[in-house]
Amino acid sequence: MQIIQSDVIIVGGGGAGLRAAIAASERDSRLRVALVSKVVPMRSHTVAAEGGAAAVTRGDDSLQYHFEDTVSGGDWLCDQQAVEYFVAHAHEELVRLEHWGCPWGRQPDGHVNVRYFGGMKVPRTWYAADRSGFHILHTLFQTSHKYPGIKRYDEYFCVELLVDDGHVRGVLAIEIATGEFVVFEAPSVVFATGGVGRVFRSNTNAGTVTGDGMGLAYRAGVALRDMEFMQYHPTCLLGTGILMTEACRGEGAVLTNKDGYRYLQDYGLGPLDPWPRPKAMELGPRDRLSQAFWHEMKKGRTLETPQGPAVNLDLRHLGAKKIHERLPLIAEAAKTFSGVDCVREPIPVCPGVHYMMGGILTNVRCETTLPGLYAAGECASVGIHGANRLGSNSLTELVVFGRVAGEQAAQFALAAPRRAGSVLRQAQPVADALLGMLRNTEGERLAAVRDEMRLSMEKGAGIYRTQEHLEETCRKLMELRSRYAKGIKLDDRGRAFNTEWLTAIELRNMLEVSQAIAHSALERRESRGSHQRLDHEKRDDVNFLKHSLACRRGDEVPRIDYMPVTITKSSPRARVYGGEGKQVVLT
Amino acid sequence: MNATNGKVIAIECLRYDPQTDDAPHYETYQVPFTDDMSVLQGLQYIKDHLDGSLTFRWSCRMAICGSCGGMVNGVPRLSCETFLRDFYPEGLRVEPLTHFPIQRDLAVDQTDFLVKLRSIKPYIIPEAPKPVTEGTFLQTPQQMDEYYQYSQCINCLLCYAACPQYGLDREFTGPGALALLHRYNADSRDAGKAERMELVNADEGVWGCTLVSYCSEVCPKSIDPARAVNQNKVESTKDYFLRFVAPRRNG
Amino acid sequence: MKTYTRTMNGWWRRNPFYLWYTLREWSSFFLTAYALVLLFGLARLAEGAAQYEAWRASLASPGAVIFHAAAALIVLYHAWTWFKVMHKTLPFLRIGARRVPDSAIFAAGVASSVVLSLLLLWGFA
Amino acid sequence: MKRSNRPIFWSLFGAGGMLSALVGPMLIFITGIAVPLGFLLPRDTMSYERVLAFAQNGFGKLAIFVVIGGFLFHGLHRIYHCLHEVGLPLGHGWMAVFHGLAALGTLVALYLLIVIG
Ligand SMILES: Cc1cc2nc3c(=O)[nH]c(=O)nc-3n(C[C@H](O)[C@H](O)[C@H](O)COP(=O)(O)OP(=O)(O)OC[C@H]3O[C@@H](n4cnc5c(N)ncnc54)[C@H](O)[C@@H]3O)c2cc1C
Ligand code: SF4
Ligand code: F3S
Ligand code: FES
Repeated sequence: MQIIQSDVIIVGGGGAGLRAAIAASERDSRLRVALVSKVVPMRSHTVAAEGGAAAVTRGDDSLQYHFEDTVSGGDWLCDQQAVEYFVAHAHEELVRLEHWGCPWGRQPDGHVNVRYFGGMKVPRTWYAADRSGFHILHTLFQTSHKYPGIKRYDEYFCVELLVDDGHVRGVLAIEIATGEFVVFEAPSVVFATGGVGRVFRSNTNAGTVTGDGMGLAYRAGVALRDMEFMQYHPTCLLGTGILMTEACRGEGAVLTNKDGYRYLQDYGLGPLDPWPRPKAMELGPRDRLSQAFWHEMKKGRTLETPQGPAVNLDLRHLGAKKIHERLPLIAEAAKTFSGVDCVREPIPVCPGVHYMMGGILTNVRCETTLPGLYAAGECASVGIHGANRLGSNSLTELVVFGRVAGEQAAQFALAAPRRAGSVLRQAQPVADALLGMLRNTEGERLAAVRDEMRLSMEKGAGIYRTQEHLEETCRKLMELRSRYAKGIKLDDRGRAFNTEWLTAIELRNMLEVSQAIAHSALERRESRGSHQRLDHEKRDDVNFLKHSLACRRGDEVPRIDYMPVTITKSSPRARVYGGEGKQVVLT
Repeated sequence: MNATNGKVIAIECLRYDPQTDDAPHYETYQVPFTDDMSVLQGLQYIKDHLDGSLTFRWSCRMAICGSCGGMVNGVPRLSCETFLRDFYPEGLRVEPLTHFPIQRDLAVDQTDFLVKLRSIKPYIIPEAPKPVTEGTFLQTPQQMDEYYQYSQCINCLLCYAACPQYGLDREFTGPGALALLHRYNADSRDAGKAERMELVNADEGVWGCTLVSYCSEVCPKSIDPARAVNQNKVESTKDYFLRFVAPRRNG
Repeated sequence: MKTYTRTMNGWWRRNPFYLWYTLREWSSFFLTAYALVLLFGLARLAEGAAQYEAWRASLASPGAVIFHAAAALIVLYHAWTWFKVMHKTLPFLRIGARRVPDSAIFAAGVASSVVLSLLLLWGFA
Repeated sequence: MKRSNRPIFWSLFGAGGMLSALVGPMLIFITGIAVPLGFLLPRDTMSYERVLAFAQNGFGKLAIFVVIGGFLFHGLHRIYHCLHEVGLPLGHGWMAVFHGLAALGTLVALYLLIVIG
């Protein structure tokens, strides 16, 4: 087995991973930074983000506002210390991206322009048309070529975190093209492996978003925090789940039911103004909008389509010019994937799983409880999203905390003593077990287990949850885990570029992370942010103003622990949307 | 997978397994489909239900990550935005992007492109370092328009599969990388043009292109890479002759 | 790592786009031949009236006329493609803040060709 | 990285290409069809006297020189690529041969224009 020595290993080449790699290399250019990713970095899921990234920019905005929007958006489950750090460093990181070439939208005088997003008092979303994630990712990827210290290992699939005596030693990976195992050895490892949306059936996520990092950390004994908070995005194309960005609504698009009625006014998001009002109606937060859809559906006021219930996202009044200038990708995607010309017709949409608020537990320095292991980006729970993420906070999170993770990991590597002893001792048994999967002659088809998992997650852990359905899902997941353990029969027995094998390994992680989600949701007997229980409809600050922690217990179901929420300046209040907002000035 | 309305289409795939094969062969699969199914979804159906060993790359399934390029009936396409209904009832043939070495089935080796991408210095080389505290550069919408189109490249490599000159001579830097080179040269924040002209001016630079322009035809993001390449032939020619008139620092 | 690389054999037949490209490129054979015809005529002209008239007579032979007819058509195709891709060699041209569309550059090319050709015809007459 | 000398030949190729695109088809039509067949233009448009006079006048010399030279540089440059494209293993060295031929033809034209007086 080949062993590659380096100082810092970054697993994941998305926005968070690339920013971390650059930060580590900038901290000390002599550090050997290994960037390991299962896809070439520019294929990472960050590429699909559309709307933009938030940072306080305008004179009428303030760090306090951004803080408040984030904390109330997160239904007071945010770690406020982390939010304070986040809002304070957001702007400089977006400026840095600008210096590196990101083509942010501009005003006529050459200054960067900002737009509205749901749940914001003042517009503060920097955007690059509706391809913000694409531009951020390519800017970071291309800029990373400037740093000779960063050595990329593209299409290496990480299968295990190697830990020895409570210390990180590196990771075990498979070189996809050849199927060979490779050990990456280093004192510090950053996980930036992205979210886990693919455990649900209908989702906006790319095929690679399978929660690998969460699964690996979890298996290594690190807790997964706040996993019950899975954000549904209210506006996805039917069938494919392709996202129609919130920026559509930020630009003034409206949602109507089958009667052409702007139904959001019935769910506490009004009043219905002739003009857009911040944090009201279509500019309300995502959880509320997705929930309103569910109620409309129950009332039978959604459109019935062959691909299921839908509502209309109407952009027509924006006019062709604005649509093509600000939302070109949306117009193109609606046309290609749904055959809808959004200049002339409304786009039928429905909610889809979008974003994991929780993840690998870290503190504000991106440190996990395992010395040497760091996490950043969607796979991490640094604590800024609480129970519901505010749109456009995530792209900013990638660069703010990606940098922190990279710097901290570099710092750790510079100070860490080199450990003696071979890492092969940990790696070899793992490799042997995985190779065993190629030899199974008995077992089920991979797709069967995977599809049952997705369906069950959607049924039990979807927009609205109940004890009964969650228990059913928990039971199902346990059953699937044991069926998986009995054996999956692969058609592909070779090693070179065996994607079926890799998918099977992903499925192992997905099943375990799904359990963390379902059990955390089962135990949280209240409704908060994106976690809505029909059997516990109220927020319960007395018993549940705390983070959940899912801890792995081998083949058993996870143990759910809790930890306190850090509150610095804002104590919980009722979340208000609609009502007192003032008029939006659309630029 | 959605319920099908009884239609079945034949998808013929190139198969090549480096562990057992010396040359590729073709295999045909019968795939039930609905009108909203893409070629990618057809391949996924095959992988899930018919033959788990069929190998191909994909990720975003929304035409932005650039993973899923292949030849569909001989034309370079993104399989996620090419629809099965357009090939019914004749069926279709799917092959890996041409001009690239096949790793396995529909997956090709993209290393050559990644090396070329590095060679064009794909990052802003500023006139002088600018601290973040100074805020952003000013850039008017018109200055942005100079390079914006070329910044849309998703690195899908369809243009490389379209370019016979690249197929005939792999030394050629090729349309995609050159479009990005031009993207940086045309950016008002960048001062690295002189450095990049060294590559442009070399035989491997723009000179491998004979303006076939099929690259621009197949580009899914309408980048017109042929324009980036050929505009730089003029730039290189100016650079060639003007150095006699007004020699530059790093000429 | 073992890979398989396909050959380029017959690439220009694989796709109609390539066939048209090949036709465009092979127009150069006709253009070169035509230049040689002129060069030959020039040599005859330098040799004197009799030699020149013999060359002129050979131009009226059916073979020569067919060659010229073919050459004129193919070079016409070359001209059309030349203007079609001309914008690709140019930076974005602007009138005020608006970009000049590619079609305008094509139209300008065709228009100047028509005008010059008419002038030429008039000059000969 | 070595600077290519292609700009020289590409400029000549481009100039010839532009010239042939602007006037090529009409010129071929006139000298190869219209005049020899007496169609649209009288046959004696290209009589010995007229053409000689044209070739002896400064503007005429320039026109003949530019047309022959331009077409040759354009044509031979492309022929090189055509042969390369159909798979003849012509290395970069061969390019010099083709451009050399074009230069030779152009020089012959120049020589003839001088002897014509
Ligand atoms: C459609 C869509 C639109 C969005 N729009 C917005 C928006 O407008 N604003 C906003 O703020 N947020 C938005 N988001 C959220 C945001 O884009 C994501 O949260 C963010 O991009 C995640 O980035 P990341 O770097 O953490 O992970 P990713 O970009 O997903 O990268 C993960 C990386 O990890 C690698 N990896 C994973 N597993 C392994 C393994 N086992 N071995 C090796 N490598 C591995 C992958 O190859 C990849 O490189 C959107 C999300 C979606 C789905
Ligand atoms: S230029 Fe177009 S075709 Fe080529 S890689 Fe970029 S996006 Fe793809
Ligand atoms: S197809 Fe190739 S030859 Fe040039 S114009 Fe495009 S790069
Ligand atoms: S799957 Fe991403 S471009 Fe097709």
